[in-house]
Amino acid sequence: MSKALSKSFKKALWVYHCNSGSCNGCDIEIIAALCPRYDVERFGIRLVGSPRHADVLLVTGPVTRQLVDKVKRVYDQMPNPKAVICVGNCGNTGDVFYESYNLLGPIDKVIPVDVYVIGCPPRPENIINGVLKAWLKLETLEKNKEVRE
Amino acid sequence: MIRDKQLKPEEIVQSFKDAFTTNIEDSRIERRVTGIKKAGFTIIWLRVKRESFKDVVKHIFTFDEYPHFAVTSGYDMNENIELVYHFSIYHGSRGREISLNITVTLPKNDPSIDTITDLLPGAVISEQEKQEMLGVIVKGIPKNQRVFISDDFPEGVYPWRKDETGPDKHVRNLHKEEDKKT
Amino acid sequence: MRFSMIPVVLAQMLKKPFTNKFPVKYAPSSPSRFLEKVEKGEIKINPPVPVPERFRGRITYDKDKCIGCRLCLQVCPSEAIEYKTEEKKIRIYLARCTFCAQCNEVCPVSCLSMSNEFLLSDTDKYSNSLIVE
Amino acid sequence: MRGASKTTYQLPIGPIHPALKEPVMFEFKVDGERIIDVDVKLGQVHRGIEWAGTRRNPIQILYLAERICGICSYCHPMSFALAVERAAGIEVPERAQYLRVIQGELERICSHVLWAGVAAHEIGFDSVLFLTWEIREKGLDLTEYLTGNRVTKGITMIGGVRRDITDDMVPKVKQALDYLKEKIDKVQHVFLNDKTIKLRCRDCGVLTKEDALKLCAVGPTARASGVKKDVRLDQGYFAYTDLDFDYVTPDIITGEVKGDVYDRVIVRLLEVKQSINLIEQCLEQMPKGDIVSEPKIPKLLATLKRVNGEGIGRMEAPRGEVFHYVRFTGTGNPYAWKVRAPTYNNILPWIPMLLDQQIADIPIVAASTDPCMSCTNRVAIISNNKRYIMNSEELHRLSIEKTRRLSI
Repeated sequence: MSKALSKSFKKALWVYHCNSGSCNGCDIEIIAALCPRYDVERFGIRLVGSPRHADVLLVTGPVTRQLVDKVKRVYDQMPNPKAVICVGNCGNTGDVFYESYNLLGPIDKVIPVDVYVIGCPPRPENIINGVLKAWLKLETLEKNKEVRE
Repeated sequence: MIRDKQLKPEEIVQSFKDAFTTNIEDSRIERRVTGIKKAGFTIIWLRVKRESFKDVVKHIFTFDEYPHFAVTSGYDMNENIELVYHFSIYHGSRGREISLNITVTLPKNDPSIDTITDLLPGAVISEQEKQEMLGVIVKGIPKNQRVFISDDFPEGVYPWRKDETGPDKHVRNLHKEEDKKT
Repeated sequence: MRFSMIPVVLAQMLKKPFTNKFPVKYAPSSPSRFLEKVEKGEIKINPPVPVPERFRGRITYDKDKCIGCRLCLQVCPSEAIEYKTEEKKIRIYLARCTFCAQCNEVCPVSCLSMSNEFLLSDTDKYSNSLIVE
Repeated sequence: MRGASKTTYQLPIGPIHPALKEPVMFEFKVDGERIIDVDVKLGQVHRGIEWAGTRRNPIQILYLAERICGICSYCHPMSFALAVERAAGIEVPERAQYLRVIQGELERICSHVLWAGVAAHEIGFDSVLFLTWEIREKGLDLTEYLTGNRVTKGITMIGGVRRDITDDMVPKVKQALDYLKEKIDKVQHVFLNDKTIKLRCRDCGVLTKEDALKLCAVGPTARASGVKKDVRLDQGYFAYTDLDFDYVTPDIITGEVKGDVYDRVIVRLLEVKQSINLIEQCLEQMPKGDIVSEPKIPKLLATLKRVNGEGIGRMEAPRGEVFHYVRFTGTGNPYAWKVRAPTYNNILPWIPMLLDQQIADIPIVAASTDPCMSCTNRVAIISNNKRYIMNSEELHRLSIEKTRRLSI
């Protein structure tokens, strides 16, 4: 059964986008990745409206105080196996907003992050590159699971 | 429409001075030129005592039926708080708009000022922000809630203050925290 | 007109698709095997959208030209540059960099410059590939 | 109203929809489908930028100001630079003023085309979203060609501009502009002649001229209600005083001003054409000369250290008037820095717009003011402890269903 699951899983990677206080430069690059020129839909990547259907969580922005529990709740609602891609430097390390009274740390302080997409904002191809790396990680997860069984 | 006769900056400052004599502490006219044709525009700065602040704002309505209110800037000058109300009048025709900035100083032990939302309903967000950022008390504000800071941010901490009620206890340096780890 | 979008959609069908098929047209069945084939050169990766010549990508640092004047530290908006006091050189964390190239302009010996590389994503944000020394 | 039995409902919305960017929270009182009262809660994206600005020198603040809003990432650093130049008395060379106009208008084109896609997406026209964003990609290529990055342009410098447009770059710029001009006519045709868009947008979310003036609305939202407010014309900065253009109000096409969502669509699409025309005028009239008043940055920082004074910077961003106030006390870092994004003033006009509208109209009316602090990811209607979860996906689905119902 795990073999069937992993095969179907690879073809359709459903993505959910969560903005935790970003300046929305990265958010429009994520939407640009969905639009005709980069068109991630040809990889079966589709943006879904609720974390319950999503396999990958695209998070942007240094987490503000009001959105900390929202980001945690979104992460908990996602079914396993799941991957988190943090898009944009202010999510990775709190880039320009490194000093503030209302920000609670880069995203990996709130939820475990698998792939960091570096850039401010990263180009859509860089986001595709990040998704490719997430695939590799999910694939190795599957292999280790099979070896353990 | 009273806007038909548009006064020159000097006349505007003069009409303020006639109406409020001593309460206008100082006034300054700043002229700017742009482009090749060196077309100019003016910015008027007024410093006003707190008692006559509301009447000064009412006086602006004699120049322009609907003055444009941009925002209130505020900063903490150690023993008192200074608020700068930014208006602009005569919008609508090319190159005739004049910016009008009114500075008011409030002593820190009694940082209160009366609201201007009855004259300009659009000022309510700006006044709410001064309440939560500087601890100014706006008398008669229609909506006395926080607008930008989250509700679980502790009371009595005013981010723009430079004294002990400042935010320094809550500040986190995201880079330095990570340097300790690596 | 009832639906003004229909003629546009029909015209769109006849034109060449606007999509730039970046790494490959469709998803590979197994990414790891796909990458091995790419290294061996059996599969050619479609290039990304061409980048203009003065693009601000990954920063490059010419170590021996650097005189350790710390001007770039003063100007960096996100404290991405760290000064190594013992050897008077700098270390740049790409995960903290805003790619604004302000340090390139302020450097008196111009030992910093921006390359065209922008495909920077990794599972560890402080890995060696993301720190320019 | 059927008396006290009226109940209102609490609908906190969880997930964030791709088209909705930064979270802003509404509270509505609803009688069935009709909205009776609106309250707005902002601040989900408060990053304490103004406080952080007082701890950095002006050169660093330029790049902090650029990340206040990702879409209009040119107007914030530029109006900050204007405020600093006026406080410090720095003169900007004429060629730099023309280059600044070109960058400002290019950003207005990209922002309005982005908005057209998001607005079409809100009422369910995804094919129009893909059409407009395909055009926007050409605008971003031009931005990347001129500044080096697609979104955060990083072209602002106190006293001028960081990159020049040399003569061999002009043909490429002209070719991109012609492509944009021809495509924007197609989008305008799609938007203005489509019966369903007219059904959805006409007489929906009306803002009267009286309300727009009293609530100090700015930008296309105000101009669509007939208020002639445009900082480029009222108080010419950069080189706008040399160019000939006029206020854009909906009566240019339809001959009357209604102040509804449809008029805002007209105003924004006309402004894109106006911007293309402005860039062409600039390319012809641009004088020769240097592009920044003080190329050496350490020298610039030294002069800024001696400044003691205050300055205001006003600019016409795609969404309206951006306002920056800076106060220096001779310590290098600004002592006080106030930023006012245009959406600050366009939030309150939502209240008169949304009254007596249906819930299904919330996305399109909120999106019609092109909020930079942007669309509703939180719609909460106060309830007597009856929680009914309605995520933004359902809100969007309601909006699409209404379009289908109307168009049959």
